Amino acid sequence: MDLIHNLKEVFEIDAKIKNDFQIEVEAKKELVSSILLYLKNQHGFIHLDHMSCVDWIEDEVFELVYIVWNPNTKKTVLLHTKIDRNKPEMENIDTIWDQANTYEREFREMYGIEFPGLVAEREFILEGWTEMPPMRRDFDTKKYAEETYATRPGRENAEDVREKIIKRTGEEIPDFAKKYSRD
Amino acid sequence: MSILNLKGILTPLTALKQMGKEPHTINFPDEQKNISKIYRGFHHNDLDLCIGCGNCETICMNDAIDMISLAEIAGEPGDSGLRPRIDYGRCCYCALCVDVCPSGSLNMTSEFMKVTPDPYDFLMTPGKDNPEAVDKLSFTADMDTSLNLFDRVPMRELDPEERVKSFAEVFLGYNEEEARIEANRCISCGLCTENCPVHMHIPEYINAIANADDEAAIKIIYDNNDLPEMCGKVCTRRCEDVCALQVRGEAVAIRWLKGYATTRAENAEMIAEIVKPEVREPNQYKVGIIGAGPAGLTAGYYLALKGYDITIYEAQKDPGGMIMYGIPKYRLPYDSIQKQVDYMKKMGVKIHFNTKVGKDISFNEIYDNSDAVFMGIGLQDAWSLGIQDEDAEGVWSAVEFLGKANAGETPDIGKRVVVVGGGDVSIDCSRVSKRFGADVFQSYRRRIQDMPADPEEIEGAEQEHIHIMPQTIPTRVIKDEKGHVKGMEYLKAEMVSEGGGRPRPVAIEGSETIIECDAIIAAIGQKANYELLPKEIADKLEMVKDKIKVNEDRLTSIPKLFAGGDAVKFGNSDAISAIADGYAATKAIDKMLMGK
Amino acid sequence: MSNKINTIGIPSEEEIKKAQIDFSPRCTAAGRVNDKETQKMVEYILNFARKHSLFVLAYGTGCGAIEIPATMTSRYDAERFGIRGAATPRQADVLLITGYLSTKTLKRVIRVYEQMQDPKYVIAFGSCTINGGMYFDSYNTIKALDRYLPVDVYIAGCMPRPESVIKGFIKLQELIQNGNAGNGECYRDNLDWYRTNQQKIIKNWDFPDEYNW
Amino acid sequence: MTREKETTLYLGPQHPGITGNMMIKLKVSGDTVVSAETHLGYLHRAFEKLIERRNWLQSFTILCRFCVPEPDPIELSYALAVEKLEGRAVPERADYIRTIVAELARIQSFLLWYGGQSGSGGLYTLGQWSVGDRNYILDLFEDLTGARIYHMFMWPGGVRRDLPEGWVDKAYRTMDYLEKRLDDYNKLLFDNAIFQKRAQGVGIIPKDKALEWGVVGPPLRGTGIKHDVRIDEPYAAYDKIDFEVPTYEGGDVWARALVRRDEIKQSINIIRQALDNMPGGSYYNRIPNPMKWTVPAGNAWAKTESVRGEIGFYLVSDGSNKPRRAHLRGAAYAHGISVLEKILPGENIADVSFILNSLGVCPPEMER
Amino acid sequence: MEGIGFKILGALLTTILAFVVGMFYGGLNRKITARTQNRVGPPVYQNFIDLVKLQGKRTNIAHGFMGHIAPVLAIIASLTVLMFIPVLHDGLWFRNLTFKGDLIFLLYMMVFGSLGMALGAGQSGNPNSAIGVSRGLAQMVGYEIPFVLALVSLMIQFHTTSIQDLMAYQHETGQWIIFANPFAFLAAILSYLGMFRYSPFDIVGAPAELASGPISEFGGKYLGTMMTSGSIFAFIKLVLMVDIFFGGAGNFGSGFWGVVAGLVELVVKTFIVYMIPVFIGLVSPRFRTEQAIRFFWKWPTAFGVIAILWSVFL
Repeated sequence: MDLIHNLKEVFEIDAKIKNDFQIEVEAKKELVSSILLYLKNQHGFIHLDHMSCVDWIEDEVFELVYIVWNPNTKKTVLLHTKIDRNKPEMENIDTIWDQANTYEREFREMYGIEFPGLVAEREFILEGWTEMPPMRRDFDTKKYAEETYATRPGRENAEDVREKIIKRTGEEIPDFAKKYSRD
Repeated sequence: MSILNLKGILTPLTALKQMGKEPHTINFPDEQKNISKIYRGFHHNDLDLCIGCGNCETICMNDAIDMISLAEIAGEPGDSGLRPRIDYGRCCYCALCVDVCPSGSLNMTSEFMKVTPDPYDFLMTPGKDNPEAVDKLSFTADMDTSLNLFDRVPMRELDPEERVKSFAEVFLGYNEEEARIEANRCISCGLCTENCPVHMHIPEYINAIANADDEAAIKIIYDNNDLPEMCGKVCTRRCEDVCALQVRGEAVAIRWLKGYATTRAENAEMIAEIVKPEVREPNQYKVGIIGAGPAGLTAGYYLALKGYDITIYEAQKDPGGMIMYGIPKYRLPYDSIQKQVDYMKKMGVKIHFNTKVGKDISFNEIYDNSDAVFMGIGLQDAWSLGIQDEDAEGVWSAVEFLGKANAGETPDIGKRVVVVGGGDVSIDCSRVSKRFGADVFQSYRRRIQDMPADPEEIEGAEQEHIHIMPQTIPTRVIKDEKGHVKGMEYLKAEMVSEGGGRPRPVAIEGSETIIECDAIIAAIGQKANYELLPKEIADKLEMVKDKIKVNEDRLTSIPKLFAGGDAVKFGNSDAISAIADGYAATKAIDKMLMGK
Repeated sequence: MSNKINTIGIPSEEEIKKAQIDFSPRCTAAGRVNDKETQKMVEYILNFARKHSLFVLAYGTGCGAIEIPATMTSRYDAERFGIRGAATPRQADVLLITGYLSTKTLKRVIRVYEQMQDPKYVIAFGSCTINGGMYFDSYNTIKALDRYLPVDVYIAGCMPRPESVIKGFIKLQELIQNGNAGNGECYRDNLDWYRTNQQKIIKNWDFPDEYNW
Repeated sequence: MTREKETTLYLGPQHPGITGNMMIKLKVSGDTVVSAETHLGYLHRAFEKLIERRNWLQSFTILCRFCVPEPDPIELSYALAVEKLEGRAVPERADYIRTIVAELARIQSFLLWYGGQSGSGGLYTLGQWSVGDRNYILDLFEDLTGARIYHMFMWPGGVRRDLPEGWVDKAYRTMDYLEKRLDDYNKLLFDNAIFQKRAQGVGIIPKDKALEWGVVGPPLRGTGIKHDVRIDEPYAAYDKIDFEVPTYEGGDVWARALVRRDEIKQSINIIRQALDNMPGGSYYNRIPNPMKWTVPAGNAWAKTESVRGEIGFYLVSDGSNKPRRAHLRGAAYAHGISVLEKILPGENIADVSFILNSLGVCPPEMER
Repeated sequence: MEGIGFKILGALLTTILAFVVGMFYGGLNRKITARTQNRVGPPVYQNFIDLVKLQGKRTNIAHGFMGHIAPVLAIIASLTVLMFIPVLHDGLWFRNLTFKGDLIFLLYMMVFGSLGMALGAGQSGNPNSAIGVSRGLAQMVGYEIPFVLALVSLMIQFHTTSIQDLMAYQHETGQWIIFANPFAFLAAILSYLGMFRYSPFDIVGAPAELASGPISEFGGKYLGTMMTSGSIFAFIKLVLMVDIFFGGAGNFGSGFWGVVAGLVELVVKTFIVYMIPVFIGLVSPRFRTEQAIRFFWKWPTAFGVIAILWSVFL
């Protein structure tokens, strides 16, 4: 409670209590590193639990989540921020926590988010990858897999239950109904 | 640490004592450990129990399951004829397919070993390729562990004491939450569509309801059923008989869900706005339709959408035919039909009420002025009981009785009523009689479980304290001196099963019993009345027994005369079949006239 | 519903068979059985030794590797069959592909396979090697192993139990005794075909040109 | 000291000393590591991408493949996260069964660790014993869940099947047997002068840096910091069970080994307590039809304690029937990369594999 | 009796004996290890099958000239040393060149084999091999010192460098040197642990660290040859130990039955000696290189020095 109050005084943020252990904070991209530093130095959130990235393709943003933990009060802060999906760039925080470096490398590779000042090999998990960053939502992994890798033949005589019954009954499913068909 | 850690050197040497012990090794393959009782190995499928719903295929996120046709299995309603084949090059042995199998036919066995140099050898049709594995079933899903939701959301209904007092609707219908939960139970296999005479898009509209998209559901429903609200209340719902969940549990309440969705559209304008059907440009063809029953209305509506000039001739003053006059209002309120007919009228269907063909207008006039004629005249005349003194006063036919009741009149039936019959109509008669304050006895020749009526209706009747007298055969009507019914004599019957067929009631000699009553309602079926047809046509018209013979297109033996509904011999005699007839005739007429 | 092609009808069995044969050259019977009568005895003895002395390369390529310790340790003790670990590919006879292969691993596996000395055997574990398994739609794992390496024995399971693994070895022993295992020569003969497939998915191809180096 | 010529040594991906399919690029000078660099990607299967294509229940079968040596905490984390999102209650019996499964998983993973730690030190006998005895735990799993490794047992709403008949007795017997065997193990490993020599003072994680570096689990407790998710943010039935969290000072391989030695005893203790106090009732709070199951929009962060440390699941739902994003924080995520790269320089190459094992580096959960 | 044919026959017999016993001991080791590890283990003849298999490999890759030479050097070294070891005291058939050999010569020759391997490994370009070789040489430096000290103490004590003479002394006095100079035995047996390269001194081919060390790049028949050489060396080391400290074997005359009895004695004695490194190897983790060297320079060296003092002052 105090923490939220305190944070709100110092920064321009949205914050709410998520549950007994967790506090959710929403902040602007520019504030993130200073909030993290503040949390780390002033409030004892010295443990970076996790960093995550969510692709909200409809809103054209990436949501970055920083999860920090305070070993004394056992509280967790989830810090959310949104960055532009078309020109994704985020401040590098591996000066605050070293292991952020790994996360950032991963996001750079998987989402194409640039972290200016990040010192690391560009290739991290993938090798020789030339497509768009694969964790982006518009990357169709199944399509890519089907095009790239051969699927073993032998199963082409499969039939669809619905179609089989339609063949027997002569039912005609209108187009507007098809989106509610199974798969 | 000390310079010489003697303990640290000597203690580990105690490990050497293991040398003298028996090895822990299981000498595989000579001996084998017992495999767990619920081990998840290869699958086994009980091919007879399996209904080919494909739910296993759907849940499998690995695309490991294909549904394939097997030579020895032909499909039938309630069985797609397909059986799962599993690609063990995909399977991850998660057994989700077992947990979602509605029939419980697909199980896993404790067989897990397959070693081969041939990578194409990992396709297996469980049950066909490993029939012996039936003895090794291990991971199975019973009713408790299955992921299927076998219990239907109960339908709220009026209290029996309360409902016999008026003609208020008995079933209150699902509310939104109940409908969502119930719709979520559906596994979208589509087996039901085969048993539906109209082949409605059941999985699609249920999915739409589950996704809280009621408008889409209404639109999908109206695609091939123009009287869905009626169906949502009183359909014989043969779809539910073949529901995949019905094998082990309760079928999805398809009827109630349809009812829920359609009642969301409160009036004809709303229906029109939501459905917004594709209406073709008007063309020059005229189609005459005799009878505004479900068959006639359906044909009229869909032909109107296709741009034909439609005229419906109806003898009564209200549309709907049997659904209007034959179904009690506590099941199907008047507004319900009226709303849908209003909507159809908006779509260009013209209905001439109080126009009896053969009297007010001749059949030939319609036939000659139209490019096609559809005849949905239904069955008007009741079968008589065929027993002594049945012409006595106070012996009713069901049609007559229900017609009066639905017209708002109060038939004079006295205090004790005997209803003869076991179909839906007879139950309707009983329950209507009850609502008129009578004490009702229902006589049926066979056992209760043999009754063709909807079990739900029978249950409702029992709740309303209608005395069902199974295994009774009426033999005589007893009338008093004024010629009014005083009672009925009947024989008790026993069920004799001959040659493995359906058990037949045989009267027990000397078991004559007399039941006193003020009225007898005979609800043992109806027959058609073809008086409207001119003689030359009636002669040419081919019949099967006493029904009109039609082909698949519902075309009779007379050119451009189509027929549907109860009066034709095609499918069952119920409203949804009539709609199916109307819909099929629509397509045939369209094909005939537009040449496509 | 990727594998349901109902628009063009259901293919017949022959069409499927043909597609399968086109799909992969099946190096299953490439063992070099010497025809000379005098050599037969020698070959028999060698095959006997080969089948009873299988050095397994310690390379856990995927999740199936978790059952390898169980197979090799006291409960199942694969050493009864002369199966033991080998630390480097040069010393190994058997390459276990324990499940899925990511493209990055595939590159290393190919190298490892080529470093092994003939006769060499490949055992493929689990669903993933057969038809992609649960990663059939993953962008980073291969789906059918025999497109890239010749495989001697497939073991069903996800992952295969130690019993299955041992059964796989027993099957391999059977094949070795009959001279039907060991596809190193077949691989070399069809190197172009394999290379084409491999290069299709390994983007930064930096292998030496010659086969055995 | 004059600088010797540096050699580059690739530890892995094909190497007997690596704990999974990964590679550590070591620059060595003589026998001393000058710098280390972790290379990943050999096990990348794009799980998180695949989960986005699968619905809430289908995803659950993928989860156990995240980390092979100990799949259950990941399942549990996911289940907890989904339950948090949905507000779904779990029956008490399910909580207890979950606790037992989680602890059994811990024990089997510890037994595997015994094998790894001693094997990387050249003591193969212990590995043969412990990995062999691990089968007894796997037998328990097999009877309970139907599979040895990939249990797919703890799904949202509870567990998949109830305890089978006779299982509880079998579990008690197994625990008794294991306790007896643990003495043998400890005599061979912890009393061993050579092991003591090898393990002490090797791979030190400084206490004041540990939390900041992202160290979790036994490695953290090996530095003397008492942090365990089971106590800090209790889940399943841990708040109803009495147990201790051992800590040792030193931060070296030896301290981590001691922590694990004591923890396996605590696990046995927890399982016994859970079996003793097993409540009756339902084991499963039914989920809706899996194909149409939607979860309210929102995000959830749920942690569990695995053998290697805390495993967190960050789960985002957009209200549809598929997760929007499921991001696993593997316990070894920091251990295997940033921590390893910090503590390896200066160590002997003989100890690299030793340290890897003691940190519990598990590549599949690092790259997913 | 002294014909050249007889000599060749004797040499052949010695080689076969060494090979068979060495390989069998390898198999026994695996079996005993397995039983201690609660499992069944391979058949005792497993090593022979392995060898046949390795020799039956159809392709064999060698890296450069030294790759070919190294196994040859190793086998030559082992056979040469074998020729100079008195297998049986009275066994004329196994006498070979023993009259010419002495301890100092043996010391040199035993290093020779390792050196060949080192050269071959160096050329393979595998860093694991290179590190393994450097470790091996370091370890050799470690264990050679106490071993040499032990042998030197014996030379001082008995004023001879000939093994034959040592055996004769034990035979005549009936007192085994293990009792005559126990500290020399301690120093020697501890350095033996290093020579056998079982745990805790298996740092050369430590799998978890260096794959398999120097032999990483050897496969097929090269590996098979290395294995053979290793087995013969193992036999040599055991026989040498038995000869020096346990009175040797074969004191039952030179008749057929005497030789058979001698061979039985040899097998029993070598087996007992062999069990020492095997048992210790079973229960010990591996030392780090510098720990191993420190160990050798601590206790065994101390024992060696004591042995020399013992021999000088007693």
